[in-house]
Amino acid sequence: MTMKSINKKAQQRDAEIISNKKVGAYHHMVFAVGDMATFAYPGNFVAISVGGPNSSMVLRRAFAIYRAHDRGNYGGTIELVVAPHGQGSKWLTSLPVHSTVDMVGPLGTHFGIPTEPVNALLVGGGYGSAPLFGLADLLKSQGSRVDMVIGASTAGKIYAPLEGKRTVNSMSVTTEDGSTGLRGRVTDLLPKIIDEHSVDIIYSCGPMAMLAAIQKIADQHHVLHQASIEESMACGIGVCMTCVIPLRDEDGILRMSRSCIDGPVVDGSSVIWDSRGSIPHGTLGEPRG
Amino acid sequence: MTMKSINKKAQQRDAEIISNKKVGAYHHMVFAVGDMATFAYPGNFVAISVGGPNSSMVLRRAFAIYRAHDRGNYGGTIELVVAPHGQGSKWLTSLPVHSTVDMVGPLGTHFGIPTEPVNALLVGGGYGSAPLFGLADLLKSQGSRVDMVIGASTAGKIYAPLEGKRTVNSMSVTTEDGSTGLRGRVTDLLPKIIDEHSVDIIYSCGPMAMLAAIQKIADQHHVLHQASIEESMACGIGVCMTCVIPLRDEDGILRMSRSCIDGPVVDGSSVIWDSRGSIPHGTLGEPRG
Amino acid sequence: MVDFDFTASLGTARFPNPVFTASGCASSGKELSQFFNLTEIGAIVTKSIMVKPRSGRPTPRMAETPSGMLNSIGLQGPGIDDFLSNDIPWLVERGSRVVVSIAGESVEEYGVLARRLRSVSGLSAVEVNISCPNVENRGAVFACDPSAARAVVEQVRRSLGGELPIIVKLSPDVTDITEVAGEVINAGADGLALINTLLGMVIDIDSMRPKLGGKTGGLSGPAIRPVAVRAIYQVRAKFPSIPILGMGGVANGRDALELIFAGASAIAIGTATFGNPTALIKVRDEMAQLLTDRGFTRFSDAIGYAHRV
Amino acid sequence: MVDFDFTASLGTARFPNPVFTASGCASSGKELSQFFNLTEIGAIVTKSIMVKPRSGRPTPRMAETPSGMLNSIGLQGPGIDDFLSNDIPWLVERGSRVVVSIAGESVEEYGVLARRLRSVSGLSAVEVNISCPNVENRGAVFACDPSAARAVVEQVRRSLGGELPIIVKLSPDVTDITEVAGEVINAGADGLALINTLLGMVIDIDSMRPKLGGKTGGLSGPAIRPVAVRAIYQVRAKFPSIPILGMGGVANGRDALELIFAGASAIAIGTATFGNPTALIKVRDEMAQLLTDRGFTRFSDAIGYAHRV
Ligand SMILES: Cc1cc2nc3c(=O)[nH]c(=O)nc-3n(C[C@H](O)[C@H](O)[C@H](O)COP(=O)(O)OP(=O)(O)OC[C@H]3O[C@@H](n4cnc5c(N)ncnc54)[C@H](O)[C@@H]3O)c2cc1C
Ligand SMILES: Cc1cc2nc3c(=O)[nH]c(=O)nc-3n(C[C@H](O)[C@H](O)[C@H](O)COP(=O)(O)OP(=O)(O)OC[C@H]3O[C@@H](n4cnc5c(N)ncnc54)[C@H](O)[C@@H]3O)c2cc1C
Ligand SMILES: Cc1cc2nc3c(=O)[nH]c(=O)nc-3n(C[C@H](O)[C@H](O)[C@H](O)COP(=O)(O)O)c2cc1C
Ligand SMILES: Cc1cc2nc3c(=O)[nH]c(=O)nc-3n(C[C@H](O)[C@H](O)[C@H](O)COP(=O)(O)O)c2cc1C
Ligand code: FES
Ligand code: FES
Repeated sequence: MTMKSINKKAQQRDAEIISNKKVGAYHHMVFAVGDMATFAYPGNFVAISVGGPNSSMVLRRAFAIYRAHDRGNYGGTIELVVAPHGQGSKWLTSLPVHSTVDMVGPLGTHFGIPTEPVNALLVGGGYGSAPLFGLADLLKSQGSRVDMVIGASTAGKIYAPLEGKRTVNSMSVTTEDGSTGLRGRVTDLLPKIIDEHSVDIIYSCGPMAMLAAIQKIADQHHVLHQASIEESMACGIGVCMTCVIPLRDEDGILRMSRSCIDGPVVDGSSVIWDSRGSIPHGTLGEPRG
Repeated sequence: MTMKSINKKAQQRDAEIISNKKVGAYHHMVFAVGDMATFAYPGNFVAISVGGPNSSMVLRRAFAIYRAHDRGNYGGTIELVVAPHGQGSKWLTSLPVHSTVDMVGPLGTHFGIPTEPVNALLVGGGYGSAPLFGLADLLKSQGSRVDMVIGASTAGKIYAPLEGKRTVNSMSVTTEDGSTGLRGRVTDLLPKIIDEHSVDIIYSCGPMAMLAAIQKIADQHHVLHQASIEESMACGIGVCMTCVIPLRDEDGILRMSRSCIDGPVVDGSSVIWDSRGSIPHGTLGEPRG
Repeated sequence: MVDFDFTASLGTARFPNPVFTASGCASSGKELSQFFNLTEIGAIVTKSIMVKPRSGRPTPRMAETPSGMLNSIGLQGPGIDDFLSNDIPWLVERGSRVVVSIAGESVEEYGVLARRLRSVSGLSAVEVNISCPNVENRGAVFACDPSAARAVVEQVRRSLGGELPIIVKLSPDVTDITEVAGEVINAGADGLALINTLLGMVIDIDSMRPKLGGKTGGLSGPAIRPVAVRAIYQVRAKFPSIPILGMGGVANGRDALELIFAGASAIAIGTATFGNPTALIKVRDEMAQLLTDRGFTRFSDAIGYAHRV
Repeated sequence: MVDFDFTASLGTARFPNPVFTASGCASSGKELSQFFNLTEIGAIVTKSIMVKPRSGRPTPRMAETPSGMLNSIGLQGPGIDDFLSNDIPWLVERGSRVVVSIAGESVEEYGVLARRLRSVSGLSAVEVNISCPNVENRGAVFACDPSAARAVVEQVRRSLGGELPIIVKLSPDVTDITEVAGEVINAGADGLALINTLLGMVIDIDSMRPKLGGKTGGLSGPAIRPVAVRAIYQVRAKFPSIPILGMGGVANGRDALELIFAGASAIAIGTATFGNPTALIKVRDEMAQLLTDRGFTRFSDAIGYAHRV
């Protein structure tokens, strides 16, 4: 299986907004990015400056790449699915078509694609489903079976475009309020699907708590798990050390690793999931006493 | 002669941009302001928040009211002439029509209108000519003679709309580079006009150095001088004490007075013009030692 | 929001709500009254008054900075006599709660001011601004010298008598603000006001000199809010029972909540009023809503909430 | 711009231009090299390195603030051995100028670090980050205690030998930064780095607790620029001949000019790199242009220009 690796092709450029459409609780946004699109793999993200020239916001915002197209009417494009959440994302989603933003990307690791066909289960929470559709296409094209489970708190927060649904072998939806699909959480469905389709690998993207719960299930069922995580990032390019998570590396050493460089896609079994907000015991250089 | 007095009718409201046109180096901007227009007199100013909701600029910007109309297609309107100078004014002038801004006004003192017809000379520097056109109309309507002199560094910075030129009895223009009108400064023309038309009062608005030079001429020729001054203002409403200038009040006491409340229009002879950047000797509470 | 108990207190003083003007950012109140009724807010804290009239510093007196501003007003004011005959009666007649801020150049001057306030009726509290240069000690700022700070507060306590609460306003420009806090609490402060401005400078890159007439100035506005929250949190952690009037960069209800949760018993609004004359009303209303949303029924329960274990 | 002499120096160290990375804001340099060639800038100042590997503080480690941010990284790093075998050779081979920043928890540790650097070739200078808690003195930060600061610098001077310039990085969180500056200059500092972050806190109004895992954090970015300019100006006024590496909120050429005119001999860029990976190049090019526009033909003539009479 190809290992995920850091994208070394990052560039910084102005990206023109080609389209900005509200879809449920999100905005589907398309940016003209030239050859930035050529080097983008499913799981990579971009980082965008927010607030315009007089902005009081000094940090970029990271967004997982939903789709990237090499060439089209506008040259290369990158598509994002953005939730208008706080100051920065509200500013971004409010921009009219033809505005330009300052974009850095593609950044981070991407999902590893097996060299042989496998049975893959893709699990997305909220806008976390976005990067999974491009991944599904890739997996299908090399002959894998792809089942998908998408969950959110409520119907408007399920991002599942029609063409995406068509590609996959099966698509299940859960909402916590039952407003669409099954009432409950994505993890409620996983054991059954894993068994039924002899799943080899889970690919996931969504809130940390969801990813942690998926890892438990992956462990129980002895399946691989590649998770795309989301920690607060100040720089997105590996220079600030704010975005760390406890990761056990190949030599078995536990380190606080940068999720923007060693992630966002990581091997789920290497993460110490329970220890957000603390330095796990045994971490290299942990505080004494 | 009616004394200028503080405008106590200030209100804070959203003002929609009805028109925003580039005129030479400036933008002529029209705002729908409801009954804020009703209480605006020539010399008053408004204060506008700049930079939008994520702005790093915490202070309003002050703009002299160019014209105010009680009622029209858009209800009351206020017009400004804005020079795209720094961050705030560039943001303002870049706004598309139908944007709204947060506006406080009308603020400050206004030009005093004589009860009897007089011979008035209006002198404007740069965008400082703007408030003089409304004043000219008022003076003409009560039977005064109005001569006007407008100066700037270069032609593009002369603000003199056609309809404005028509109202006045004479209009002279000076530029420092001679690109339009006479090469030189406004003050070069004043002595002659004062003599020729037996000027009773000068009304001026423009850079402080120009106002100071006018005061010298007014003193020499024993004419009254109402000057609209421009000091950096943090609040525009009299609460911060940043905008002070040394003014001698009616009792002869020299005080650091707020140009947003006791101005912007002041009796030119009451200002200690030479002392910008210092506290003049004799000021109430001047530093000891 | 009808059921929300918004009353606030600082020492023995009671206020209908915890939103005050910050000293020096509302002059003596009158100017704001065309935008809202002054009884709508918790209190007017007046501009620091000195014994004698004072011209303040030369202009320019301000410079905008990223999410903040510098000011170098230099305590311009009419002096205590003029202030007591003109400004105070106007406020008291209209039913405003009034906190008088005083500033001196010597321990003695603070005493003179406090004595003058003793007999003034209608005041809620006295704020002692000790961020002033002490002319008797090479211009060292009282607030930056724990023993000088202590001496001022002891003097004010003596001269004022026992009625009015004394709120001592501290500077963040010190190595350990809890040390200064401890000194002034021991000297008899009934409350602390945190924080005054940070010392800053802007250089005009065209004139290539300091932009302000007074060269340095005080930095205020949202830029300094994290410093204010930290100072309030530290002081609250060490002295949990001393009331704190919190300020520094508050422009909306969310900002105010940060200071309240850190430990402030009331909030003062300074720079935000310059950008928005009705900022105080905005902060008050948003705060009540946000606290209600979070299940608080009394403002006082929210004070210092971030310290719970 | 061809004729502009942009060379800069700090003590005996020479640099092709005065734009450096700020410690902790460029990791050990490698990560920035995909955006520009590291030889394009004056120097890489590496993230403060300690004797042993260090995990740093728990997450969340950052909070955005108005025109700034808080960080509480807690000096995460691989320890001096790993650093010297992996990071330094990579930089030196590529021809970068390198300033190594060191941090310790005791005077002794600073000595150990300095001794290790003694034999490393290719370094331009050592930056001594003294904004660290001194475990031997109840966690009091060295930079906030003039005598502890002095002891560190004396130790580094002794252990390092006489070759490499020592730049001591000071904290603005002190009552009088010129006092600390004086101590470390007497102890043998060849230059000063001004300023480190200001201590701040953000409270998450939803969890109603401090937002950072480490509760408090360091405030950086444009919000603190006026404090940086003031600190540099004050130190320059008192010690006109000590070279200053200026930093704090520089994001463009205009910002850099303020610090230069205040007295900085070189400029470090921290937070701005997070918002713009090519901020250093932008600052460098804009600075050269602005200085040329103002008639300067040599960068060095602009240093401290705001102090001229
Ligand atoms: C690798 C990665 C991929 C992401 N992909 C997407 C995506 O596809 N679509 C999308 O809508 N959002 C995505 N996010 C979240 C996005 O970066 C912003 O954090 C979010 O839009 C909130 O920013 P704001 O300015 O609106 O909120 P604010 O609350 O104003 O943000 C303040 C600060 O906190 C940080 N922050 C706030 N919430 C989060 C969060 N949930 N995770 C991390 N940092 C946070 C912000 O980045 C910012 O620095 C992703 C984040 C990461 C790290
Ligand atoms: C009473 C009054 C009337 C004014 N009328 C007009 C007008 O009709 N048209 C117009 O274009 N401008 C006018 N100005 C100037 C205007 O308020 C702004 O100062 C100017 O637009 C520059 O702001 P900025 O944000 O673009 O520049 P910046 O340089 O970003 O401004 C930074 C700060 O400095 C202050 N400042 C900068 N230049 C000046 C200046 N010349 N005078 C006072 N403060 C300054 C700004 O207000 C702001 O607080 C007036 C100012 C005052 C006080
Ligand atoms: C223009 C101005 C004048 C001020 N004058 C005083 C003063 O006279 N006395 C005082 O104690 N504080 C004074 N301050 C400090 C404020 O009261 C307040 O402590 C500080 O500005 C932080 O709050 P803010 O960020 O809300 O402005 C002044 C602040 C400003 C901006
Ligand atoms: C994320 C982060 C990490 C930092 N780490 C260090 C460090 O390891 N050593 C140090 O001396 N300063 C460190 N600093 C402080 C910076 O070097 C710099 O002094 C400060 O951030 C002000 O500059 P700025 O506003 O340009 O960021 C760090 C700052 C940030 C934001
Ligand atoms: S976000 Fe800066 S190192 Fe990851
Ligand atoms: S601008 Fe604030 S008092 Fe005049």
